Amino acid sequence: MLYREALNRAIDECMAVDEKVVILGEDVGRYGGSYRVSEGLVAKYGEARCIDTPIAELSIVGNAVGMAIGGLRPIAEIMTANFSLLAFDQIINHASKLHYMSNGKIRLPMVVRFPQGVSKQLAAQHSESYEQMLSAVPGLIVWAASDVNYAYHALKQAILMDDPVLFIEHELLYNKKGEVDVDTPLDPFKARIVKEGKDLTIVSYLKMVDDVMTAVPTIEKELGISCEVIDLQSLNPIDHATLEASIKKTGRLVVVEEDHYTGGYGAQIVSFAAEKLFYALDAAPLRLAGEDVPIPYNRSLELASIPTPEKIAARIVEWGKSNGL
Amino acid sequence: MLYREALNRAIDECMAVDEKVVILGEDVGRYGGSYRVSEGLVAKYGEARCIDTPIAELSIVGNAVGMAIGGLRPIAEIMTANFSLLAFDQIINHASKLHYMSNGKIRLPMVVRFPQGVSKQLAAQHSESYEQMLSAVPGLIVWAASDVNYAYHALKQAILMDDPVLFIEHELLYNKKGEVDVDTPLDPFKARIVKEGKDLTIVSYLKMVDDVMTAVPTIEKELGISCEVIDLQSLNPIDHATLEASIKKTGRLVVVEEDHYTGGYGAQIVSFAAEKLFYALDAAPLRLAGEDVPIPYNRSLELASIPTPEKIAARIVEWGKSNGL
Amino acid sequence: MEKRIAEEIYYLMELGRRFEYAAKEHYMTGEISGFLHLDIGQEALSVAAMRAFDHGDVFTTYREHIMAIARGIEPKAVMAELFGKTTGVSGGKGGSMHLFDPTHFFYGGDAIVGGHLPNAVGCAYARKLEKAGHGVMAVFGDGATNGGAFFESLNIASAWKLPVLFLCENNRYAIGTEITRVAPFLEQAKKAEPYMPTMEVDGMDAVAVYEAVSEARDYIEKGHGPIFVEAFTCRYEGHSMSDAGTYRSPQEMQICKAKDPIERMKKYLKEYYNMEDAYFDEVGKKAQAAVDTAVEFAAQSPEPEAAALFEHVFCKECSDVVS
Amino acid sequence: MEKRIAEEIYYLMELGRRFEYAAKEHYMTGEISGFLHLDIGQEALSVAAMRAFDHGDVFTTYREHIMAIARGIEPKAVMAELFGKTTGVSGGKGGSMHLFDPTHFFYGGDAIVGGHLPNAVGCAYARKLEKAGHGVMAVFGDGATNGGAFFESLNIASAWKLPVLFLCENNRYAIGTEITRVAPFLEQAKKAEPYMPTMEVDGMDAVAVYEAVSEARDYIEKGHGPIFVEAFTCRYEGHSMSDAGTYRSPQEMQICKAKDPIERMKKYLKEYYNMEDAYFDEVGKKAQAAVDTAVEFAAQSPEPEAAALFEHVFCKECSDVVS
Ligand SMILES: Cc1ncc(C[n+]2csc(CCOP(=O)(O)OP(=O)(O)O)c2C)c(N)n1
Ligand SMILES: Cc1ncc(C[n+]2csc(CCOP(=O)(O)OP(=O)(O)O)c2C)c(N)n1
Ligand SMILES: [Mg+2]
Ligand SMILES: [Mg+2]
Repeated sequence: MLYREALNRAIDECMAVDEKVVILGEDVGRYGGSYRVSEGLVAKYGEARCIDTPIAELSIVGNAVGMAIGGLRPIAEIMTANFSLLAFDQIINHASKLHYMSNGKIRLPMVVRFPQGVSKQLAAQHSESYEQMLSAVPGLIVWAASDVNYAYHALKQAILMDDPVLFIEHELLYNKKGEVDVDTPLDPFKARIVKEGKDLTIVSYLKMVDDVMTAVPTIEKELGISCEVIDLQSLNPIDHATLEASIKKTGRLVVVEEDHYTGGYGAQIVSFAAEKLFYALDAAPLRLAGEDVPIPYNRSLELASIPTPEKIAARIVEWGKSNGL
Repeated sequence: MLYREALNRAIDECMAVDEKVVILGEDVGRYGGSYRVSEGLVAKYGEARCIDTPIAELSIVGNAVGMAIGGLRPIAEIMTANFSLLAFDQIINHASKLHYMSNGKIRLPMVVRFPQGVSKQLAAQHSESYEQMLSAVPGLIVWAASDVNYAYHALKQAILMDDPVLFIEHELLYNKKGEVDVDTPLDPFKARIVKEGKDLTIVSYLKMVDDVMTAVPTIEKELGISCEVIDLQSLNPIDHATLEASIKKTGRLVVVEEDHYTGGYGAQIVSFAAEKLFYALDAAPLRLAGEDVPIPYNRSLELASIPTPEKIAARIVEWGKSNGL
Repeated sequence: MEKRIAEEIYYLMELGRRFEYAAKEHYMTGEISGFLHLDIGQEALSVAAMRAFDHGDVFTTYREHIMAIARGIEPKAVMAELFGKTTGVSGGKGGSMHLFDPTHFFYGGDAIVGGHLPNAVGCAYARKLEKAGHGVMAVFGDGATNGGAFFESLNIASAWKLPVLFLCENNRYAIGTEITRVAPFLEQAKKAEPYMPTMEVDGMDAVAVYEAVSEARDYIEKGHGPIFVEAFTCRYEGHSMSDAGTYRSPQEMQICKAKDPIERMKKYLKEYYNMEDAYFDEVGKKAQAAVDTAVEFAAQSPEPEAAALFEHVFCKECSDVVS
Repeated sequence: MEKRIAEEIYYLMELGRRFEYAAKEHYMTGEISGFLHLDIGQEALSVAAMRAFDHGDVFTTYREHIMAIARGIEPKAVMAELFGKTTGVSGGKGGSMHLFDPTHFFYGGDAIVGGHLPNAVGCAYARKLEKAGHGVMAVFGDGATNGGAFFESLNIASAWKLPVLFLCENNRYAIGTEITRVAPFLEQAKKAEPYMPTMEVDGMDAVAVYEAVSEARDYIEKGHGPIFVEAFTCRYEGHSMSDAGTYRSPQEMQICKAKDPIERMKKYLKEYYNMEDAYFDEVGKKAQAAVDTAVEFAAQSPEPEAAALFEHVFCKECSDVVS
């Protein structure tokens, strides 16, 4: 199944059993979604539940909040992360706070989904990643799907939950193939150990997980070590237990992320390790992230602005050599 | 001089010498600004340069971008950080990127100012801090004024510069007293060593600097040590040199911030230290930050949600004792 | 207007004003803090609109104490919220600006100007989808009518014919800024004209407000789509307790207070129902007693426990669903 | 219309269309990438509006290649930008959606729908303040007319009587969504009626567009405040190269192509100025040659150096000012 099909199936199954579930967003209905995630749903569930909205992101999320208050379970799609900035007021001032401010009286069973990240030459207003911002918001659950199985299960759980969930996808993952084990639900709050290893913990999420996995054979060969690769999946709350066990085992930590280095999400992970697992660390941790520049259009510059498998391998090997590996 | 008077003076001096400088925002003109920062300016410079805007934060910043393109040097005021979320598209997709996307052809000499943080029982939609989000934006300079002298000099430089500057103030600092040394310009990109010391580096910024300074005598007494207190001032770019020198000297790092712990700004500082100064650290660093909850209205809960001088002292003393101090 | 309703409205206006004065008093003593936005002068609007819109959902701003009470939320639960107590309608976590009570379909108290309008529209979508037969009233100030959220809401409600009653409380000021300085005209209903029918009403006249809102409510309930009601009114106090309000001249305040909504309602009751002074005294006393009880209740109520800080960040059941 | 101008417009339309087809071709070969939004079918509008608005500032969307060229930016600098080369008008960093050239007062290429409108309004504020005598044209699609930024801009421009010419290119679709499904009516000018005068024009007719925009430009230059021009048009291609455009029926496309703006302009030149086929052949060749030159230039131009990645994040002079 493709990643986008897994997402589609999760939504479809929820819509089939609960008529309170609706989707809304630009072109999610008749068009089937820009990345075809909602393909076919309008035919099954009608336009009243597959809502094509105007280009008004503030309202897309703001309406979803109101729908949730009114008893629906909306799934709002924002076409690209950059446009979600227009909805930050509704995501942060409203969705993340109403449950708390009302002392639990208001519940917001809603999901906001968007793809993010560098695709191919979409330039600065269409290529960014905002998990670093939105994972800093108490009251908002943030999940990032790197994996087809997780995409299916986590999105389904997100729809079933009574809290607002920000569900992050990546533009380059929609056509990724993978198996979905429909019968084995997973806990979306848990990180996934993509590969076990004993000498180095590499923490990543979203599309970078694949790039890390591409880089790992080189790293293992060149350094003569074995890497443990962790896909965080739940960016907020963080599955500290899984991180802790791995770091304690390997004593070494690298975090790989696509967002910009300064203030990037990985800082929280490294800071957690430094604060809580300092004495378990045998070497300085390393962060690999995007450069601190808006994403340029030109392809070589664009690729130079983010981690790639080659750069990941090279940087980790270099670091490993000067850090006792 | 009061903090707000220092800001006022900085703006006033720039408006006096350059008619391109304008201020805009809600109630900045006739009313003089909610925190009286622009008091008296409309009488001097007229309503065309002291522009009372409608309640439309997206336009306040978006208009400022356009004014800067059109040759003015706008200073946009957002009444409170939370409302800036409505302007995130203009701050991030526009102000921070146009210079880069145009390959330097467009320049945006503009300042966006806002106060943030917990004041007194203003509740979740009026008490937040967004430096963690906005310091993660390449192309945007972020300065935070904890100090009256810095407030004056840095705001003035921000107005003179050709890049967009986000200038963060704190609701509880406006009536803070301090000396302004008008004749000695400072470099706003540099951190300030508020107090020298040799055993522990405490990094902070904005209002927390004062709270740290209140806590320091207790900490020093109880642990029998001397603390070096650094006020970051420039949150992006970060003055790594000053941090490095201090951490190398003391071997110990505590970061104190008011924003929420998870994804908070301090993670970047701790992560920098862990990555780049690991071998200089004699103990695990410590982060003190706000709790991961929306800010509650009730006063005791509100105070429980953020660091206070008492908590700072107690937590650092406790940490110091179990970390060899 | 029916006598029963007129009496109810009069009582609630008396109650509301006294409530606000009590809130002001206890702000001075420090028992209430934060931003406190008093609704004094606007009671006709707040009360009559809520009574007319007696079913359906309501979304309001931060200037909502009287609306909450007129909606049926107990004054003591509102006052306790202002005091930040556990017994407050939002458990002391929301405060004056954030009064919520889904049992009364009151999702009031949004403190982002215009921020609740998309929420109201979304809720109306839910009501239409479930064929609820009733709709949503969204109350907002003239200050909200220049922001993107307002316009997006007009457009969407109109495009999709959603049952939304947009009620604009035009008191001509957004803090210190007069609406005509930041919009091309005084009447904000003009902005809604391309999208829906509009009505204008004297917001100082409870009877007129009641009738207009009732009519508008009928309209949206019939499924015709949204409607816009603009009520001109006047706040007597500063924007919040931290505003001295010097931007309005004494003459302006005098003219506005001459239209006092409570006096006007009194006159109506006298003229139409021959109510006598004794009646008004009685009501005043009853209202004051209710306020006093509310204050006492608030003062006596317990502070939240420390653990409350971490409660309701997420809802408990969520974790159950997942694991 | 003056002959000189008619000829110029015709040439630019021919150039524009051929430019777009060339871009399409080189997208297929992979030399151009990203989102490529072609303006084919809309040339009358893009060209004539730019020629009519021959002084003042212009802010546009991502569908702006032809507008940039009509504004005076060299086709080769535009094509090189699409190729991501250093010689591109934005140094290869912006790409198709982000063409900027302040020397031509062209701050085009915003890819946030409606995001450039507040910028245009702010620029108009600057022009009014400096008594420049000219104003700003903001070009946007029908898709932008439902977003908050659009409305805030109408309101502010109107409240402050700013010299803004709002030019709506109504091609009826925002990607796959027809405007009437997400707005209460087809004519978006209705939304501007409370704020400013509005004009409607056939966007497939270059002469009509030229006249309407000229008149509107005069209006804003006289200091009357903003004005709104709505031009109905039709894009022949999908929204971008990744859109097959199946939501429009063949009939619909046929009707729309029957109004082809280039054919129409040809007809005009024939009828009013007796131009002959040879002339049109000539112009076609000249236009094609210009496009070929542009493509060749783009293909030959160097890629940016690696160091360019870090250039212009901040402007160099800034650090000088400070230290
Ligand atoms: C988005 C946003 N911007 C600014 C503010 C600050 N603020 C609070 S109330 C207010 C004025 C609102 O005026 P109006 O809507 O007319 O309501 P009124 O206070 O007159 O009842 C402002 C500017 C806010 N709360 N939210
Ligand atoms: C704020 C925002 N939301 C969504 C998008 C994605 N998007 C790009 S173009 C477009 C359609 C715009 O339609 P219209 O304004 O009519 O212009 P046209 O493409 O027809 O020229 C959409 C939805 C975007 N770029 N910006
Ligand atoms: Mg008002
Ligand atoms: Mg369109």
